[in-house]
Amino acid sequence: MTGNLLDGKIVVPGDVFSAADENFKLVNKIKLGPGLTTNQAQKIIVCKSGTLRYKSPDTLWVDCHQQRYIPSKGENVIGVITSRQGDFYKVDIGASDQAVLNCMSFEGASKRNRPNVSNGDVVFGQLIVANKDVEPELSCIDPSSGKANGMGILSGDGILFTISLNLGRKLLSPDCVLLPELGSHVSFEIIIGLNGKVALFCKSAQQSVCIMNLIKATEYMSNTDIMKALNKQFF
Amino acid sequence: MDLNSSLPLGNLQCEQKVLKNTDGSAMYTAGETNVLVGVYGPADCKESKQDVKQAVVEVNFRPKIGIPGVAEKYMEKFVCKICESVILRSFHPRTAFSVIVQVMQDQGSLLSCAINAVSMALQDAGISMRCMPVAVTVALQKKEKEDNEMKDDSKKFVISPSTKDEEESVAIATFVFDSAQYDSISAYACGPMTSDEYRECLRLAKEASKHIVRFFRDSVSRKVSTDIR
Amino acid sequence: MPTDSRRLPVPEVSHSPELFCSSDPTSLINDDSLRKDGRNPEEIAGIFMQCGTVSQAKGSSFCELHKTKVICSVYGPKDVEQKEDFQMIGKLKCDFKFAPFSCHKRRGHIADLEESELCEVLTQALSSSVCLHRYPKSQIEVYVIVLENNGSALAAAITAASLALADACIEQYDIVAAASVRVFGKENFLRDPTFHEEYFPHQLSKKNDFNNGVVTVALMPTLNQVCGVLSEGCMESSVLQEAIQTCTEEAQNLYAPLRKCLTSNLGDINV
Amino acid sequence: MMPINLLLKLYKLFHGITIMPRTPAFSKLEHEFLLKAISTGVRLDQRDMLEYRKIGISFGIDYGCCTVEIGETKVMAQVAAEMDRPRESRPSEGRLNVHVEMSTIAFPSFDPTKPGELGVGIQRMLERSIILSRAVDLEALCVRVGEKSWTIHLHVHVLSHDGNLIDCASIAAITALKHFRYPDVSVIGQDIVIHTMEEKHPIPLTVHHMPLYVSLAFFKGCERLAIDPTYLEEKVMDGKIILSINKHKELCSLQMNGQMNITKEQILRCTEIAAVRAKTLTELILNAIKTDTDDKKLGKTKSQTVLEKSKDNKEILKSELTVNSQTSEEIQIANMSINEDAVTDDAIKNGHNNKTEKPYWLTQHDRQTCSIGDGKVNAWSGDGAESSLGIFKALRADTQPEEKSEDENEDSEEEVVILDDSALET
Amino acid sequence: MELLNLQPVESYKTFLKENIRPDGRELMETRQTVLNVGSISTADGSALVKLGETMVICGVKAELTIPSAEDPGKGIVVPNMEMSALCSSHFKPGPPSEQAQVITKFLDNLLKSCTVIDTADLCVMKDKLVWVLYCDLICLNYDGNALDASVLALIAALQNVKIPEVTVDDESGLPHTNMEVKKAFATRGMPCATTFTVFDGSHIIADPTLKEEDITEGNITVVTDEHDNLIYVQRQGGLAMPEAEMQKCVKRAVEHGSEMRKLYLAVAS
Repeated sequence: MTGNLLDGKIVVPGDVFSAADENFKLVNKIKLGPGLTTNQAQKIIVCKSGTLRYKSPDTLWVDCHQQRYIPSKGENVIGVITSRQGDFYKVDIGASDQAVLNCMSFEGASKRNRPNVSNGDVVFGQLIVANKDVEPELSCIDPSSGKANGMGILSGDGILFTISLNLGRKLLSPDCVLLPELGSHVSFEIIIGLNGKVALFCKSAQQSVCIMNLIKATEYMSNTDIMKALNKQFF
Repeated sequence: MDLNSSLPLGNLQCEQKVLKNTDGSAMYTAGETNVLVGVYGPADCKESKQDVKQAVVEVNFRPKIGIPGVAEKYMEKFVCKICESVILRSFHPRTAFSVIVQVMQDQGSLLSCAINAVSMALQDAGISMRCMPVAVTVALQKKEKEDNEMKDDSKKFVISPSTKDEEESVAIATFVFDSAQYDSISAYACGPMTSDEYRECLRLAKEASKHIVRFFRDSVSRKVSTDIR
Repeated sequence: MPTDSRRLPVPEVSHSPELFCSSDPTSLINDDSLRKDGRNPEEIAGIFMQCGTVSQAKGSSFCELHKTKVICSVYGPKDVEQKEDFQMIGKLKCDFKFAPFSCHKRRGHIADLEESELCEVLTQALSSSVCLHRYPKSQIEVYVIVLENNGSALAAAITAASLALADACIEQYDIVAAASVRVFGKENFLRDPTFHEEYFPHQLSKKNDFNNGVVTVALMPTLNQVCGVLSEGCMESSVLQEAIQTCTEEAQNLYAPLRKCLTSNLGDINV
Repeated sequence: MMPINLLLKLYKLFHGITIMPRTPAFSKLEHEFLLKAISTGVRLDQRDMLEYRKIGISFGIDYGCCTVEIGETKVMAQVAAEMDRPRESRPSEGRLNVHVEMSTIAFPSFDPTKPGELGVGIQRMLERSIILSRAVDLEALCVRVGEKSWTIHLHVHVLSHDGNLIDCASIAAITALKHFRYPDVSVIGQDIVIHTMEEKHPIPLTVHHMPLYVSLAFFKGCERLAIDPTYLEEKVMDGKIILSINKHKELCSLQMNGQMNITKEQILRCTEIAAVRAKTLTELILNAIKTDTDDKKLGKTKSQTVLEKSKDNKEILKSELTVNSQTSEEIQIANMSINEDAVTDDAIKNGHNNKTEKPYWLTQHDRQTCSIGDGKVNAWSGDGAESSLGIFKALRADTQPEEKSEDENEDSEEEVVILDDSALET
Repeated sequence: MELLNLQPVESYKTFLKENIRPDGRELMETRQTVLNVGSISTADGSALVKLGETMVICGVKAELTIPSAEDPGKGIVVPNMEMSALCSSHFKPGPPSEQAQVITKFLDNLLKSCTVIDTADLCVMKDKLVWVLYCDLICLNYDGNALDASVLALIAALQNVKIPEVTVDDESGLPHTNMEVKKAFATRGMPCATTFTVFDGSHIIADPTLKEEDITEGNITVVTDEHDNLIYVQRQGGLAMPEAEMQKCVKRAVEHGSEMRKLYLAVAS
């Protein structure tokens, strides 16, 4: 596919390429992900710096090392409850607005049986409303099954820390070797929110701290580097 | 026209993600001038300042010695207008972008250094931009006496002048271009010059800005080169 | 004078050149019983009034009383800024400022005591004329700048402000006209004093006559009610009475030009 | 010139409210984990309890400009001199003013228009440690008694806040003062001539001694002690002892913040630790200044960074502490945390050894959730088994993993679909 | 006209189609400019400028002071712009707004770069006594483009300045002023500012009104002097613009500048 030529290209804001360009003879449908926009002349304009990514058949986006989370519908995120307003909790998910979480949006919650949630609790949920004009809304019920599906309040001896959005996506990507490799040596539970927040549960605090620092260190590592680093740790 | 073409911009250095708590930051060094910029955004914004159509940009310019005064306000406004025009503000209504510019060392060409630093910090924060602003300062100096024999009123152009160059010059101009088309976004020129001299300054600045954009691009590739493919 | 970071730095101290020249003559009245500017003591100064000077404002006016120039604009009624100020009657906010170049000595940017005092008198005079009960939960802003002060600045300011309020269609019981007089001994009432007469040192009068001062009276002419008095200096009560009487008369005389100014403006709109 | 303090006051009065982003919320999870980890002698950055973070000192081109980094905490100090009148109460002395500038650049909740409690605290503490301990010879700054003297302004800019600001600020302040040179002055009759840097060599300030702050944080009912706390550690600590001490073991200031009940022995213990620390820091600073002066002599105008991680700090501390060994409880605690060297990378190895032979690979449950290893009681078997952690209840592992969230949206029909992160809504 | 308030951008576009602006001007046409000097007798120099409805007054007060240590032989000129709450509902009472500060700094930069007044002329006695000229500008009515009006007012007021003669007594070292004898300064150059703004990224309009400022982006201010040199160019933000457009502005600024200079000359005589 000719689109592959663009894959991996490093772009900075302001770069322009046209759908009609020589190296971009795609079918007439193109989907643009984050970091790309168009102007009136149907040219594609880059608006974030990073690596251009292409995915067959027709999707393009820019991978960028961003810190600030921008809510997107359907994404699973980890947030911290900051306050309660009537039937709603305010949740800090690291975006510009705090997300709202209805207390009915927990599995098994009813008017009578409210979940036991207090400020500072960590919640794992899915964004069911994410729009630039209104505050995002979070839900701990999977809309497809109506079940919690793992979402809800997180508790236990875990640690919560923040990584860059890109690293979060990288860890979740099937191409990344870090978590599988790590998992073959140590046992731990990890929940990665797409907002760059990570909850990690380990047997001991020492292990947690080690794994956390290892994950943080892989931001700019390639798979080979990761393997090297892991080998150094374990052998 | 004199132009020390081998090293027109001095030493350029840029380090990104230098501050822990900001969304994006950059320490930018051009020659001996050094500026640190931190960016937050799109962040929450007080209701009184919100704009329902587009994001608000606020710039805070902090001098090294003393408290910010009118001169800093002028710089703030200048940088703020540039940010407003490059950031795709309509993507993030009701939010705010906060840019803090801390002067670490001023050895001339402060304004252009600050703008380039802001450009890198915005880029580091992954803020959606129409293009990257790139700034170049050019000073216009009277030729020294030896050169006088050629023409009386011919002038010497110095790109990225140092403090000393700035003191000796008759006029200083700072141009801001967009990184894609090299069209002008902002300009600041102070001191008497003819239209032709102005155009010449602009031409030189445009040439120099291409070097800087190349530098920007290099920095970005260095940063992201390790992304897994 | 303290500067702040929002203005350019200025020298810490500087002196008016007048400080270094020979002193002024010592009397207010020449030998031919005329005043320094050639007027009779009873002679008033000509007044020029104009409405709608500031097009951006709801209402505005410009007043020139001999050389004294006052500009005034009115904004509102608008919502109160702070919730604590929420009241069932309207709030009148006045701001009175001498331009830095308006007086013989340069004035600072930050309001001094004289300015705040005059502002207070202005607010008092206007609040009795404006129908504040008609503007609940809102505030009316009156801004006055004295561009040149050649005496009687307060009187000019009050008249101008009332005119501007009328121009802004703010309901008032009556228009307010103000006039001032310089009392100089028992028998001398100098109408519409100049800067020199107004600020002339008090102790330089005849030794056995302590009557000395400046009286400003704000009057609502049709109602014939006084809504503000400011008297400076010391004088016998009978002299003060007479001074107030003189001012009242003079203010009453302002009614006709004020009316004319306002109606001519209306005529313009109708045409 | 206006007195700068008055200017500052006016500035603060008149400057508008600036935009300050929200501070990230602090969760119970973090709070509890931190305390638990510290009680077992583990810190998030894998330091020992009595280990300092990496310290970097760099200088600018100007005299008296110094940037100090402790981990991710960063402070810049700049010293400037101004010809002024001496105070009437002290006609034969110059003045030293400390200004602490905190802007949003360092931390979202820092208001650039007012220093806030933390900023005022740092300013007071610097004044106490540097001015009140007479670290700088102010009499030398007097040019003519009662008429002319130098006023030294020490501007401290907080650039990044990750805990322990005061240590960082005090190192930056002292280094900048030590590095600073002010112009030479000649008094000829009535006239005072200020020489430029080119005419005459500028003069350094007379710094009698170098008081440095060392902060020690207490946790868990004052049972645990950690030096150089990070931002998160400061959030969960009971309180801290902040000591200003010089290398001659002279205590210049001592302050306790927070709610702590500590014994006299514990305070003495802290003082000893701080004294050791101050000594190494002083050497580090002097070394850095020397390197810089050498570089400048060689004509290198580039600001050089002197980075030094006091590696042997731990050893020094240990040896010093054993020399003065007392049998107080606190020493044991201190020594204990030093000896807990087990808290290193091989902790992971231990975990490795404990686990079952069969390697578990990454299980991706849906796009955003994955799990590895056995965890606790069979948490993700998907058979409704109750997890002791209560998180992965009935997690399905059937969704095919997708690389990108942005990749969905297949139903769009337009030729070009803008899917920006903000506009993304299906 | 009602539409202009409700849907400013759309209705403005329909006007621009006809190449005319709502107030009847062409795109590059400036408003009527009125200059009056010397009307404030208490000031040592004064000027009132009316640019359409925008009105700016400048009064210069000359005072004596001790020079700064760095420049003992030079006087001081301090401009200060006030956009008081009186002139528009955009502003609040209190210290100068951000816009006023930016104009203040603009004027300061301008004075420094083009030396309208040689500060050495303001020296009475080196290191002892110099004049300080406080140039206070007050915007009395703000209907856009305060910058052009304030440049005009400032320069005209400075040209209008007459300061009393000062002699310094040799023995006592005290100055003595003679208020009867006043002399004017030699002012050099007559800079003149022209401001443009860009509507919709394509239409450049000169001398915007307040309403036009609200719906446009990126102010361009060009200051020219009597030799048609550029003294000051300031372009704040806005969309990227090709250089040819900028040259158009420069050309128009030169033209406009030479018209305005006739005003200076007319009042100077």
